[in-house]
Amino acid sequence: MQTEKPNSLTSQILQSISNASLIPFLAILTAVILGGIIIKIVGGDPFLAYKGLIQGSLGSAKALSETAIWATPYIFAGLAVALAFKGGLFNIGAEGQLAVGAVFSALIGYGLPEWLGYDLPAIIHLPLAIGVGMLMGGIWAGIVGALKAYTGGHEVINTIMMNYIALNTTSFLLNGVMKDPSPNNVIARTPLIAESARISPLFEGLRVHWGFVLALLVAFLIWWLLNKTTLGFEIRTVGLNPDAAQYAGINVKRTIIVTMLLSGMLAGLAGSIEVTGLNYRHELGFSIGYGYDAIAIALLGKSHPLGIVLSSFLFAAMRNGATRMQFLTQLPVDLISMLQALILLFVAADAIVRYIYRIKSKGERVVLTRGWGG
Amino acid sequence: MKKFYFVMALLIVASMILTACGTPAATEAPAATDAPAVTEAPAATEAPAATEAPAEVTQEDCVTEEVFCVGVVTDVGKVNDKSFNQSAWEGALKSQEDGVADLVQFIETADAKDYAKNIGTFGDAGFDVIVTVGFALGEATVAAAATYPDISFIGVDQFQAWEFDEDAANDVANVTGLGFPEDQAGFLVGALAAAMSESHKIGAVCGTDVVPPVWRFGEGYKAGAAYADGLNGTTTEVFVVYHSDVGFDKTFTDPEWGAQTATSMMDQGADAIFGCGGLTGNGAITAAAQAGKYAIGVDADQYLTLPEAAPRMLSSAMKLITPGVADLVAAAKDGSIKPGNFTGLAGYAPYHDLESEVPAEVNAMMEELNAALLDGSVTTNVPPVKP
Amino acid sequence: MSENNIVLEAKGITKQFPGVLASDNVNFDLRKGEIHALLGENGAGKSTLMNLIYGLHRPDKGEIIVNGKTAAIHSPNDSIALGIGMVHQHFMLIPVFTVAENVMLGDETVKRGSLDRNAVAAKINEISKQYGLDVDPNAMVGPLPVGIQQRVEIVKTLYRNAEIVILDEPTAVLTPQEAEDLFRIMHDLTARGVSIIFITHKLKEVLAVADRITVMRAGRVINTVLPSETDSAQLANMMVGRQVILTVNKKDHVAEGEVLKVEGLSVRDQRDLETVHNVSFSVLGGEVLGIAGVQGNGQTELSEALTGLRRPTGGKVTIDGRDLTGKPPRIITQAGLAHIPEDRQRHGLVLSYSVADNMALCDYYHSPFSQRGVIQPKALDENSRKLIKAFDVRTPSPFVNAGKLSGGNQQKVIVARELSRNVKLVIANQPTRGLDVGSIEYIHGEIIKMRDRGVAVLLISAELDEIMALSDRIAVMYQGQIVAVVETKKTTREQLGLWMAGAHVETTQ
Amino acid sequence: MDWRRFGFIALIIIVLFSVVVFIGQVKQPPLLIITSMLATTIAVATPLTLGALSGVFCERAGVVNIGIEGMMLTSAFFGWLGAIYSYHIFGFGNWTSIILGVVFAVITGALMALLHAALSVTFKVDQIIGGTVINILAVGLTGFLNRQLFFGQGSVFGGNVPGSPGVLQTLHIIPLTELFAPICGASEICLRNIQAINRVFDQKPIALAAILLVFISHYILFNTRWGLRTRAVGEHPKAADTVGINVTKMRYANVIIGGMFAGLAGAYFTIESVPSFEPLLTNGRGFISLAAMIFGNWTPIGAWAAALVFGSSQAMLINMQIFRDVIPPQLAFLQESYIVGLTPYILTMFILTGIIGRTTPPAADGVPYEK
Repeated sequence: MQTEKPNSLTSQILQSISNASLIPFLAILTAVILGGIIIKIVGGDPFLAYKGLIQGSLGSAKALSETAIWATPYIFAGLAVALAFKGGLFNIGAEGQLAVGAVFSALIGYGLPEWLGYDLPAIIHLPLAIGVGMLMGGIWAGIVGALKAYTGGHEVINTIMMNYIALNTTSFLLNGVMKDPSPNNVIARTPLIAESARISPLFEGLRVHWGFVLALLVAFLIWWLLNKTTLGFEIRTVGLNPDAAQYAGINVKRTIIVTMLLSGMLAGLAGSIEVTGLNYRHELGFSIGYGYDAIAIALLGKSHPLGIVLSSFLFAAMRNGATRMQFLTQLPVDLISMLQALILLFVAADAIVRYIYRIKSKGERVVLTRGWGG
Repeated sequence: MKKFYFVMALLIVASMILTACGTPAATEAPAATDAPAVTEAPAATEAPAATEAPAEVTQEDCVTEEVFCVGVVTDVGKVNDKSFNQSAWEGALKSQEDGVADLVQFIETADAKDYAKNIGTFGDAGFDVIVTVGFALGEATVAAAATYPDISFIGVDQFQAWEFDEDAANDVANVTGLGFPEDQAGFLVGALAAAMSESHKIGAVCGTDVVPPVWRFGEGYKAGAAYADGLNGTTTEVFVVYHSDVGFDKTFTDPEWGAQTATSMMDQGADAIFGCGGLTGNGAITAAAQAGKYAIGVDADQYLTLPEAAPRMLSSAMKLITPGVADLVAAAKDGSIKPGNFTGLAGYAPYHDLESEVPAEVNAMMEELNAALLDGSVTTNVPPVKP
Repeated sequence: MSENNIVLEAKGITKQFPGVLASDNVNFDLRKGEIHALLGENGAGKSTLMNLIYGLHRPDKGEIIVNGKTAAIHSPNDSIALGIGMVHQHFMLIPVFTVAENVMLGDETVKRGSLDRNAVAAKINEISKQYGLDVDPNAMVGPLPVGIQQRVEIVKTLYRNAEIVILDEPTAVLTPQEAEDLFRIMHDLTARGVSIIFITHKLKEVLAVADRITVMRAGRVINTVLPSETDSAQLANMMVGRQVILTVNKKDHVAEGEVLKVEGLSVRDQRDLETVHNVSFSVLGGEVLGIAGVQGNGQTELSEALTGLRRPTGGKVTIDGRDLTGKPPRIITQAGLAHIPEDRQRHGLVLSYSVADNMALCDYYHSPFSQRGVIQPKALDENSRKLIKAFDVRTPSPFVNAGKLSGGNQQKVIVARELSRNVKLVIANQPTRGLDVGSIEYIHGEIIKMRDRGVAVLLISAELDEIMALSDRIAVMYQGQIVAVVETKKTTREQLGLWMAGAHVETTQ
Repeated sequence: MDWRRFGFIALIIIVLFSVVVFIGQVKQPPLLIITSMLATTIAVATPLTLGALSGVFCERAGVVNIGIEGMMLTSAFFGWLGAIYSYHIFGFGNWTSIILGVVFAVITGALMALLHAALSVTFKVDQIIGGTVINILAVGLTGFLNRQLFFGQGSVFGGNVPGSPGVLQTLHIIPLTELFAPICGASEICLRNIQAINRVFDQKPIALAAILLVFISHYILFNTRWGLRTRAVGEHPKAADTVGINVTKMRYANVIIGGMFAGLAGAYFTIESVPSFEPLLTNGRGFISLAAMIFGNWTPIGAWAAALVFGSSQAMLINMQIFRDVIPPQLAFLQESYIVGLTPYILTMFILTGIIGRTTPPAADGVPYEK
């Protein structure tokens, strides 16, 4: 690397603030400014809107608690996508894996005591509910991994197809055998899970629960796994150069499957924790697109677990603060989706951001996906 | 920076185009588009409502006694979903127009986990009435009712399992569920379609049958056709298709599928199509109207909301959420609201342009049936929930 | 020939690439009807200069004069219009197109909106006849032998009425006989007034065919000489900038014990074509067996099959008597194989990993680099520092990304990693391709060291000189078969060239 | 032509049709079922065909396009918006407005494609990420604008969604009925059969255009200068560059052409099929298009054939529902619409395994060109 003479002290400082966080930060800034302009154009008050966003997400203990609740599945799902990215795979199907995880956690949560005929202790029941959900999410993605490894079927299309299959199948189950049989229930949802399968809240009176702490722990665990273990080394090697990985004696096919399996397990965990920690049941709803949000989070966090925790918070704050924003301004919540899309656009096309803010590129391009050839 | 300016310039130009188009439209457009809606449908909203309010009323004023505020919390979905969320919101708007409410506001739910938070946002701000839309909010509504005992809650499509009696322990004194006999509306248009069909084949294209109101519409339609057959001595073949082959998030929002399904039915001889199920149904209605067959709408009088299908709109199976919500809000204000279940109006819409095509005896039959359903002498025999 | 006959002149050409001054005030001229050789090592700036002339890149400074006029060459379109044609080292042919389609691409003949393939075919046939370049216009290019593909490239330039033809390393992929044929074609062309720039790093060829020779080194022109006034040693000296030992120092050595034994091996490539048929040979401990052959005769698939990267479809591979047919790379590596892969950036390295990580690429999973599934950074670090020193890898630190090193040092990282292990067999596939002379000498020395230690070495190379310099025995591969195995001392270049070209021989081992 | 692939496609279609005919024959004559299904198949396949053509042009030029879904959605919105504005605000007539709507949709598709081209060709963003960005942006943009322009106080139409000027009408271009009517004479059945058969060809303009475009695209790609250069750029951009073809320009142009196809597909939803826009109305059809493109081995005719497979599976689903009450008990699983609804997705995954013959993408597909 040739060193270029920095032209001023400011640019020197800018350079020293690690490039890793600079671009995402500027991307967010640009998107927020653009978003403000858009709000103004449509006749809203951007300052009031952003005030609402901040109040609603950070303004009180309750607001913070709700933000953490939103952040929890985002962290898991973001890690899922990021882990796949590290392994050179694009898991666009976190949505479906999440649904599968949620369905199976709910099934264990309400169904197992019923089937056994007696209550289980929480120490067995809760880990079992979470574990099964996680595993099923993993298997759901693992199928795609296996198809990729053995037939070359591209994971992007296959995870999307598996999304549809997951959503159709959960609809089928939740309208059929798993439907809450309580009188007068008309919607597709499972019965409430047993007390023993529920994660307890962190604080009295707030909804934030231990699942959030688990999310932070898992983020650390994934960082450790990727950077400190032989499995992580294998995943990264396959991701960066599958030919070299094969040459180095790594079982590339197995690593692809393991990567998808782990990725799906993380996404499944997102669903499991929503069921066991927050909703205590799984309910069919209109999807808000966790899968796509997770991609944005992974990209924004540069696939680094710490980055993902931070960007999950950002997205969670936006989603959570949207209620207050809407309450104050009556602006549509779609605005949040658009802000997120803009952030993603600027993060993905960092060249635009570099151009606007005159930042030199480091010149190294990270290959995330490899066309259809794989 | 050049590119940045370019982007800015583009945005400014875009904004100018949008506002330029917007300004005249606000004054001119209603004449062209809303004319029928404004005169005939009280449901249609009018822009100036907010400005007519005496003084600037803001959310902060809701805590005071004299300002009457109504908040609407939607189910996962948007207030412009052209379906029950929108109808409920329009009911709130109507109450504002009628001078009942001083301020109406909505919060759209992005995810089921936000139900409680969203209701609480209105509750903490001291709103007087909170309308929650959809069965899924039922439990959150009842829970919030306990937290905010001074606020009246109206739950649209929320059947209250308890019967209100003064001393029962599980009474929730400030929740009223608003429900509708959709099967009766379906029954009426089913009978009408069967009586009007020349090919003796009629169709219905619906959203998913796991949503009970949709199922009741569809089954009511079948029952009505059979009833009319019995009266007229005909045999009518009824195709009822529910869009249950996709995930829940698409079943009501797939107009293309609705249109294709209706077309397929018409290819097989159907000459009257009932579209029941949000936008999916709208697709079917439009396709039927385009093909010159009889189109039958749902929920509101869709002659007014689907102008492109209006010329062939025979009738609509109506479930009047908007007036129902407005009436309950008014009742809440004057204190006459009763906890428990409130049954809103269902019926069939006028024939409008096709009035001349409906024979007198068919019209007579319809009026008779409507009366009979109301007084209970005819029943649809459709259970409230799919068995 | 007089000065007036100059058809092309480059004056003061300078081109800076990030980190490299690829062309430094270069002057060069080409006369009508001559073959002007441009000689230099890999990375000397020959190809850059030609790409500048051809318009693929723009020079930072300097001008190009064609037929006496300053030419503004912004793109290949401009150079084509000026009558310049170029045959690239890596062919610019589209495998799924026919010869005619490839030839007409960019200069299509169109009749009523539709491609006029017949007219193009007719013109190709005409050119073929005129210059003795036999090609079938309707053949798909992909399956054609490289020699023919090269002809297609030449036809492509002639189709565009090129007066100046640039040939970039044209003989690298040819057998000596095919090269002879190419030289004949080149003379035919010059006889018809075409001028040729002939880029190469092979001294013998230059002396044989060039009218003038310009030597480049590190982006600069060193000198322009006539073949009659120079010799190999002088040219090599100019190329490298110091005295070059042109032969490898190799003591006689007794080879014993069969290490690698290959019996009846057959392999299919990714297109499912059998590119290695029924190959049998063996390599003894302490000998270098060279596999000679023109590129694309199955060497790649052979080495992939031997190293576990590809499953053979038939036959048997044993190392030290242990059957390793179709086993995965790790098992074979553990059995004592060191593999220097053909494409170092694709197979040998993870470019965005540090040198330290790359040096443990094949051993990361066991002690001391890993303990119970956890990587031990300290062990990686120590290992890399030791190897960097032992193998003279020029890197600022073990933590620098391998991608930042020069080609020679990248190859040294691989060699260090592979040869530092306790191995019985080395398979080196094109170990010196694209390297500077210093690195080549170093790697040759390391290979011989292994041999002298009693390790079996299988050397696969397209460079016949390299094969002859290093090998004790030579096997010649042609169309997926070993057509001859001989002792190096008992054969000649010419004989090997004949075998490489497919001349039938009775082989006795 | 890849006969094995086409044979397989024909087999699937025949199987799907046979199932429905077998079940439905108690209610309807087989001919009517077949023609009705064919008509539905062609209509349903229209956006898939156009989407797949969009992919073919992009990817033949070496740019992976998984943003078809987003392009379709945006075009559907702006096409519809254009038609409404033309009609209500600029005061054009019904037909002019409808045509303008199609034009708007196509332009929108082109603009979205321009963004994709800028991302992937100029900024060299990972192309699959770029496409994902387009998809996410499309959802946010259309959802927001649909809401902001048509809802609430102060919006353009005062809170009501105005009626659109209508949809494109069915064209009766092959007059089988008229031709055969004299031959049939008084035979009622003959006439009815002819009418049923004629129904297959009575399609709306975009559906007919799509079929025409398939063959035009095929001709362009494989027989013209443009096609040769496009394919060259997608196979080996450097080779194209060395013969003076501007790789950047070719890629931009083809991605934009692809965007226009996606735009036309968008117009199908809101201007040909139904005259209204709904958030997310494309419902993943862009991804199915992508699968059709791959199954069709990146050729227009192949992609069309694959789109017909998906179309016929949709037609089967609709008819299965119509005949739900006469499904024989041994085929009871066909009553579970969720399960039958999985057909296209499972089919897609099956196709991608390559069991039905391998597909080869253009060699440089997805690889940014660096000189």
